Amino acid sequence: MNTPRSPFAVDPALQAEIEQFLYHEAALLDEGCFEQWLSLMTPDIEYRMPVTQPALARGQRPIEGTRAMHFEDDHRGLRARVHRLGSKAAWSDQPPPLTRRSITNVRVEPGDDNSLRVRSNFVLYIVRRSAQVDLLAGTREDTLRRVEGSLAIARRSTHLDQQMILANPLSMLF
Amino acid sequence: MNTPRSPFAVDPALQAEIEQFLYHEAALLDEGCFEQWLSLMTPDIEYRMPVTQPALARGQRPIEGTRAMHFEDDHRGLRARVHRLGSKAAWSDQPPPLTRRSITNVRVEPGDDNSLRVRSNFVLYIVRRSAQVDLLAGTREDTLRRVEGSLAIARRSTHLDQQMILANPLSMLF
Amino acid sequence: MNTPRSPFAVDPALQAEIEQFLYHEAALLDEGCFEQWLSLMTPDIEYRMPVTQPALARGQRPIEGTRAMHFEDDHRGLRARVHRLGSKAAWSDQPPPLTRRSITNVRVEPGDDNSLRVRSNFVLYIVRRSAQVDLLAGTREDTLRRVEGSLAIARRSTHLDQQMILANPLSMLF
Amino acid sequence: MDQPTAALFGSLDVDALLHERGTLDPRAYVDPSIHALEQERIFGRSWLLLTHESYLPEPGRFVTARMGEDPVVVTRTDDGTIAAFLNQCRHRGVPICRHETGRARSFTCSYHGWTYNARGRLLSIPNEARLFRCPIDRDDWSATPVPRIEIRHGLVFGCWDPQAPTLAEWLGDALLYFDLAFDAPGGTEALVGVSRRRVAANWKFGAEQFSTDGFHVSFTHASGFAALAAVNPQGDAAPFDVLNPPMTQMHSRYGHGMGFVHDLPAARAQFGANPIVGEWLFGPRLDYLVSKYGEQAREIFPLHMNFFPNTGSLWPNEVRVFNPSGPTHMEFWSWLIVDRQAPDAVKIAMRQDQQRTFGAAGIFEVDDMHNWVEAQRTLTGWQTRQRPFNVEMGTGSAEPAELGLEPVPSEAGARRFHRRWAQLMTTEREAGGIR
Amino acid sequence: MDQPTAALFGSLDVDALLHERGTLDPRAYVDPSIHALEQERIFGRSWLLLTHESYLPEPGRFVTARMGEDPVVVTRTDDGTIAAFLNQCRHRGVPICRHETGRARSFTCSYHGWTYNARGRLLSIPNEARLFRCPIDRDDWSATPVPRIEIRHGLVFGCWDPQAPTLAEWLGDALLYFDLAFDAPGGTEALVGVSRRRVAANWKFGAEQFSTDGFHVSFTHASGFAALAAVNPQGDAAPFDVLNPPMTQMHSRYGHGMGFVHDLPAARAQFGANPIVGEWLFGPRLDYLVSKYGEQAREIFPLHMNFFPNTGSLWPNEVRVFNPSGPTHMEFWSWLIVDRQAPDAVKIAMRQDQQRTFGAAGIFEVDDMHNWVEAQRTLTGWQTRQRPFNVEMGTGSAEPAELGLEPVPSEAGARRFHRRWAQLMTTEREAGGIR
Amino acid sequence: MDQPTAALFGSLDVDALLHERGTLDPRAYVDPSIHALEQERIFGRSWLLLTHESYLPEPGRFVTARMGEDPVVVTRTDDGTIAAFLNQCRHRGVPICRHETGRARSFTCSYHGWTYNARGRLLSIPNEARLFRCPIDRDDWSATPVPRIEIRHGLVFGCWDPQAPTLAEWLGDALLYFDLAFDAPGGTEALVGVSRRRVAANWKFGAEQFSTDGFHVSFTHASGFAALAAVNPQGDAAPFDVLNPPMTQMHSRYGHGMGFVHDLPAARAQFGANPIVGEWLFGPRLDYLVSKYGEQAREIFPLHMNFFPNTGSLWPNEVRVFNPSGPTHMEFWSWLIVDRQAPDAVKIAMRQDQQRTFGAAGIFEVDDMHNWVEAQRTLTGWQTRQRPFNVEMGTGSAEPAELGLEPVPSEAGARRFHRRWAQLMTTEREAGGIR
Ligand code: FES
Ligand code: FES
Ligand code: FES
Ligand SMILES: [Fe+3]
Ligand SMILES: [Fe+3]
Ligand SMILES: [Fe+3]
Repeated sequence: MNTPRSPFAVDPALQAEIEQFLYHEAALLDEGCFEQWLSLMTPDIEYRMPVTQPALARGQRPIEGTRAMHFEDDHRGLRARVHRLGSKAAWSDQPPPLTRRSITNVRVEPGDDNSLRVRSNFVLYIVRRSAQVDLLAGTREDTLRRVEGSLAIARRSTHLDQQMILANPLSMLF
Repeated sequence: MNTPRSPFAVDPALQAEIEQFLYHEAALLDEGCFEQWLSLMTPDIEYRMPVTQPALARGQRPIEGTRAMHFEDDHRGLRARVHRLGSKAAWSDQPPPLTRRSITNVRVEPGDDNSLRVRSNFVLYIVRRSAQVDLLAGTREDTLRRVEGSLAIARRSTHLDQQMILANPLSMLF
Repeated sequence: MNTPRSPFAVDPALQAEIEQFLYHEAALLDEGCFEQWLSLMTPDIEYRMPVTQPALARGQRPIEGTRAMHFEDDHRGLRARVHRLGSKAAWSDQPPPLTRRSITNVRVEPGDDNSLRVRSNFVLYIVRRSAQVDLLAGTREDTLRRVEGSLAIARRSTHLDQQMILANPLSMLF
Repeated sequence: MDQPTAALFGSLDVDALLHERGTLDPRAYVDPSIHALEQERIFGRSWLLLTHESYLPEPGRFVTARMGEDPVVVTRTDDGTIAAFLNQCRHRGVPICRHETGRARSFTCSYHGWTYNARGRLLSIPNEARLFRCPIDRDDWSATPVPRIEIRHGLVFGCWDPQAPTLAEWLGDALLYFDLAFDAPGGTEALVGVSRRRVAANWKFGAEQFSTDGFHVSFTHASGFAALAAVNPQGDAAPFDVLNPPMTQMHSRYGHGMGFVHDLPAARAQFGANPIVGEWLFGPRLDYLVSKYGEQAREIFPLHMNFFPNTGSLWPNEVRVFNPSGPTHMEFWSWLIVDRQAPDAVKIAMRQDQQRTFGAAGIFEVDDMHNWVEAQRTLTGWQTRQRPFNVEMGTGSAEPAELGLEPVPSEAGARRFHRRWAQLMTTEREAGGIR
Repeated sequence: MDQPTAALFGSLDVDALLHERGTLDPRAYVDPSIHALEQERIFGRSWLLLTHESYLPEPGRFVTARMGEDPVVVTRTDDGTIAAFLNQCRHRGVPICRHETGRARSFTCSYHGWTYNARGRLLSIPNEARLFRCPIDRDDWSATPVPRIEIRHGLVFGCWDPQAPTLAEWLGDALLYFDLAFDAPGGTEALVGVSRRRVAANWKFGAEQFSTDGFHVSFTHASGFAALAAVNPQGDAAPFDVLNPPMTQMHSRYGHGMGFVHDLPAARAQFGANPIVGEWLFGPRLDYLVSKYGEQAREIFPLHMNFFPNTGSLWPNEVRVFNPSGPTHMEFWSWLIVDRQAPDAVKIAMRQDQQRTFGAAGIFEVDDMHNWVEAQRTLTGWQTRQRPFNVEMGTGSAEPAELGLEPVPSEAGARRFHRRWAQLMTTEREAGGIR
Repeated sequence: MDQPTAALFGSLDVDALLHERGTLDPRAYVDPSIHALEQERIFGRSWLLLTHESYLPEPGRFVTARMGEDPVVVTRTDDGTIAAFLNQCRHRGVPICRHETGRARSFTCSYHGWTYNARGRLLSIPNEARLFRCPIDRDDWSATPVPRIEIRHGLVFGCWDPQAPTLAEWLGDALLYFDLAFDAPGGTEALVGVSRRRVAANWKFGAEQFSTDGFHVSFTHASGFAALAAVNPQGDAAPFDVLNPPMTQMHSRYGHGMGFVHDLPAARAQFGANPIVGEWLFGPRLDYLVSKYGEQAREIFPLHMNFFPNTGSLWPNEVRVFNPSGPTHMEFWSWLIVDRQAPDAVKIAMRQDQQRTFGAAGIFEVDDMHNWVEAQRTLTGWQTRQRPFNVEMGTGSAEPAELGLEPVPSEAGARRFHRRWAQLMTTEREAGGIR
């Protein structure tokens, strides 16, 4: 079929590169390499997960006001989280849960100058204490930046598809 | 490794384009943009999901006869569903459930003249009433057509991996 | 964006080819084509799944000793499993469960001469007896080899993210 | 009006559950001891829908089915009759039949090979003589049979109670309505594929609504009607005028209920929007019914119904069974049935109409599910179980001693459903067959 | 010390649950009959936190909330007052209000259209006159109202018991502590988005800890403190010296408890590490409190607290409610509240601090969750329910008859929490309002 | 034959559960009150398998284990002995030990830092003197110890009942069979990694089958045998002739049971298909056993067995424990054990053979799981709980007063398993140690 590409045509090399970056990042979290994971963040990282609101009903205006947050970290905030995860006294994570992240539906768009806007979905499977299985899903919007020939995350905003958090304690990174 | 490609070699640009199309489509459903989703269907769309039968045991012949259907819509049928989802009185969907579709294992084959035969799997995570979590999985066989420089769905046949529907009410589009 | 590719850049054609191979393999299992699936294995296949151990706590050394295995098969072992799955008397699989494999996060690296080291995650959805739904996740490390212009699996080592197996009977292939 | 039921069962006073005037204690929908007693007293002696005869076209065919919470095997035996038995090996309880449908003349248990015939009779035990060294009595150790089976218009019913009345007696004065709903020239056939759902609501939410509730339609299904109207400007399946519907509610002292359209033009408007379908329903089909049941067939076009306890139907192409699955869930199975002699185009139109409206993903069905599930979920509270539900609609009008026919919406049918339920719940099983 | 509680409820002897000296039977955390009785005797007559007033800024706004295990709707009515009622239609029990928050002046049930006003009063039934033919009494068939509502410092409380004491009486001698925790110049406002969690532990694990348990901090939260110290060499939020904390534990005979910092320099060190926040808290805010409550406001800086039964708070920017969800789970809702007049920079700093520490993913919160969930999980055993828990810390010291103020860590507050619980559990509801 | 057990427990009549001739009430597999009583009367006083000694090679090593539904910590203490204690802090019930295996000489609770030694004795409470102000008695407030520990051939057993007989007495006349199953020259070692499964079936389905059921093999495992035969034309592990197996069933009045191969050539055919394995088993290993236990060791080659209540094994390389997890589930742990002095090639062959046959994904194992899970699932019905299971196989033959040895398949062992169960279930705990 040699008809011209549609608006959905993308550069397969760029698409594959970004996907590989996200898979690499996910594997670092699944394997507990939190320090290495942190090194993928830019120093000015904005890392957020608002408290999930109910989807709006037809015709309802959103309620005004400042949103509560599950995560709203800068680099220092993430360093604190990573420090804790490395501690023997991080009770909820010693022993660590088994986690497995599947990153799907990756969509890449050029952003400002040096950056890319990347949306992706995730399915996160978590097992604690040998038999407590939880499943989380959601979507993320990242800003990636090319830094010294490699890629780094400058902004991540995660939407978690649970209004009532069931996967407690929520000690995972997203 | 410069050995010749295997029978599994595909055109990466086409593969990426189709994947992007399916991701875009999934996002429209997850974000409640049902009218836009409908605009991706051809006017002669065939949209079907047969009632899932048990997998056949070794040596059993399938039972003959007409299959019952969970979905068997033409464009008019889908318009009715989309119309309902836009109504304030669509009780099961007001407020809307949180949904997240991960589209995986996309396999593209050329079809008749202008069309492509695309198979893909899906994992659909649904949260209703803040804490009723359901998970569905299945596989789809789509016929995509190149229409005015873009892509459209001309046929979708979904196999849902649940004989006993547990994710009720089943008001989602697939 | 024309900046040079990062360390995450890959050959998109190779990446797509390997993904297609894995999707094809998964579909054979989901569709119950076990003999065809077996034909994707090299005669010297090593097929293993160790019993999942708890993730190690900070500062703990792993316990020494030989690991117990859920799977540790050579070609003959897999032939036995496939033979059983084809039997009418394989009670746990007659009728067969509905299964759906989503293969995600595929990462390809060149291996020795003719081979590729491929890591991937999986989400396996299983339905037995119409309403017993189980979900498994994990990661795999495969060695693929180019054989007669096609691809074959020479080694698969699966890590299943469940220390306590909940999806019994565990009669599926991975 | 019937006397109020005052008997106690366990620590539960039926008066506390069901008041004379028409209030209902919500604990009937959640209490585990009520649910347990229902298995014995409702599902242990009522006529229950098992399957459609067309799934068993010849000897050697079988299907598995469910009676309340119990699994059964239903077979066409070699003499052409239908039999059913509990799907449980008498040795250690493994299901005798593992498949949902298929062909078999005997069933061998996967654990130790006990083999049963198509009536559930124990045929053989591997090496019995040498191994058992004691007589294994075939009468004692066969699968528990379903002692009563009846087929009416293709619907196969079973009943665990050997002393139960016949199916026709059980249906009582609702028999004619049953016949007009399910009879057809040449009989009916069921499509392949039972649509099954596990819904988080007590089975009685479904059964009661199908008995009697025509008045939820304009509210619950407003979005569905609007959607159909939007895509079909000529207007198919428009809701009736709620105040003056051309409908009558039938309610029986045996707990059955139905809403039917009582005149032909209204029935044509309701069911015949698609001319292909209308031609069949009001042509050959109606001719057949009139010739068999007389002119009254022109005044009874069933719309929604439930035959006590749990056989529901939406005429003219669906029948379903609301089985309990614990107190808070139901497992419901729905069959699409079409008239065997109808032209193929009619069958296709009916199938397509059904999936769009009352299939698992139907635009009407999903809002019913929503209401039931949300009502049940609300009952996890404590305050929510303290005050009765209101079932008083139409209480003021006179109520007939026997079959009731209400020209306007009323909850008389719901009251009768619950009163019949209470009657069975408070009658001991040993008391012999119930009427 | 109070007399031991000896009454029986059901087959459970409270003496077996709560011994005088300070031991506690673990069955209080798992037994289904205890859990059922709690719904009636604790949640059926205590003052319970519903929401924050800022979510209801004008007439026509509503939120849904939870009282124990019961769903309620909370509204701002047209006269500007707040009302609440059970979120259950009186007809067949479908929720009256489907949304978590929004704008509405009346609520229409999705099943048959019964409509209720913002006070839950039944307004209309579609076609009532013609269909019902019997009077539907508005007093009998309105949604169950929450008969008592009080608002204090923006926190909206409700109580099911018409004879209950006022909220101030209920708080009793802990009232001042409540005021110092929640009062602020210009009032407070809640951020948008309630952080909700279903946690696999009995609600009392949370409520008791928030009442009294300052001594778990150095152990449970060791990794959190180390993490904060690592990224902030100047050291913010360092734990107090466990042996000589500048803290006092308050415990009330009505079951309330609080740990507060009892001197200003220590409070500044604890809460004012971020100078922007410190300037507000110990500047305008403190000035306001001193002017209103006197100099004692300089010696009471609340840190952790629980007002019986289940309103917990971590000052100065969070309030939460530990609702049961069966005996083995709690559903807990947490609101971020900030002083309305505080500068935006303070509000932002407080929000960011909260998510990092005690938000759902907070580095302190996750270890608390861990402890509770693991303690509960362990109680699935049998041996694990045979021997009592130890609640003896500080038993040796004299205990005041009224409000207790302990200068060092002690479990006196926990003992009082459990004794209040036992008092309510063993007092029949009919006995009138409880004190 | 023993007298029928007639005692009542709760409202359950054991006669209704277990009839003399050999029928069994299916409610024994589902009833919550039976399950609760089992925790006290079966698991509260039986010898239970905890772990294999090789996981505790030196002082300071520990594993966590499970006794019935209770979590315990098992340690190698500084004096080299093994100790065990309940994994529950006595303060508020958090597990004392969070890890499944590791090295530790003391265990500190994550909530408030109570610290216990390797015997579970309370060592310290942070700042105890100052904070508690009351003596915390170490005897009263240590972790509940498992008072009885015995090790036999590397298998570590524990028992909660201080008055229980010794392990050897508990095994009684089955002791020799235990020894021949688990003794080995130089002892055994367990592979790293416990294979755990939660299976939706009552634990007794597993325990009873392993005791006695050699006759399911040819049916249940037909596909597994065919698969092995297909890939190994020389035929390994072919099933025995069902009518004339070279096997004897042992059954003990203490509830233990075993099927063993009773002649050497048949044993070689069964276990020695792989010559590497055969050389070891029937060479050095058999020599050792004969020298220790005499010539009878040549006539007892254990195949399947269960030592009451729940220690099952498939000789020669697996041992497992069937722990309850509620009435409808079991949690079962399986260890691979190999003879320490066996050549590496034998160990590898045994490991590979085990995963293929009776590992979690083994081609035999999966069909056993299937049968148990399906039998349990069927018991969610009501009719399915009304009629007894048949346990009559072999009833006709004479039954010995003491140890039974049956040359052909029989359910005498199952009857004895259930009778022992009923004996314990109907004997009060206070009555002293049971025999
Ligand atoms: S359970 Fe059916 S033959 Fe034994
Ligand atoms: S249930 Fe609310 S109107 Fe009928
Ligand atoms: S619970 Fe263990 S120290 Fe408090
Ligand atoms: Fe309806
Ligand atoms: Fe804390
Ligand atoms: Fe077996």
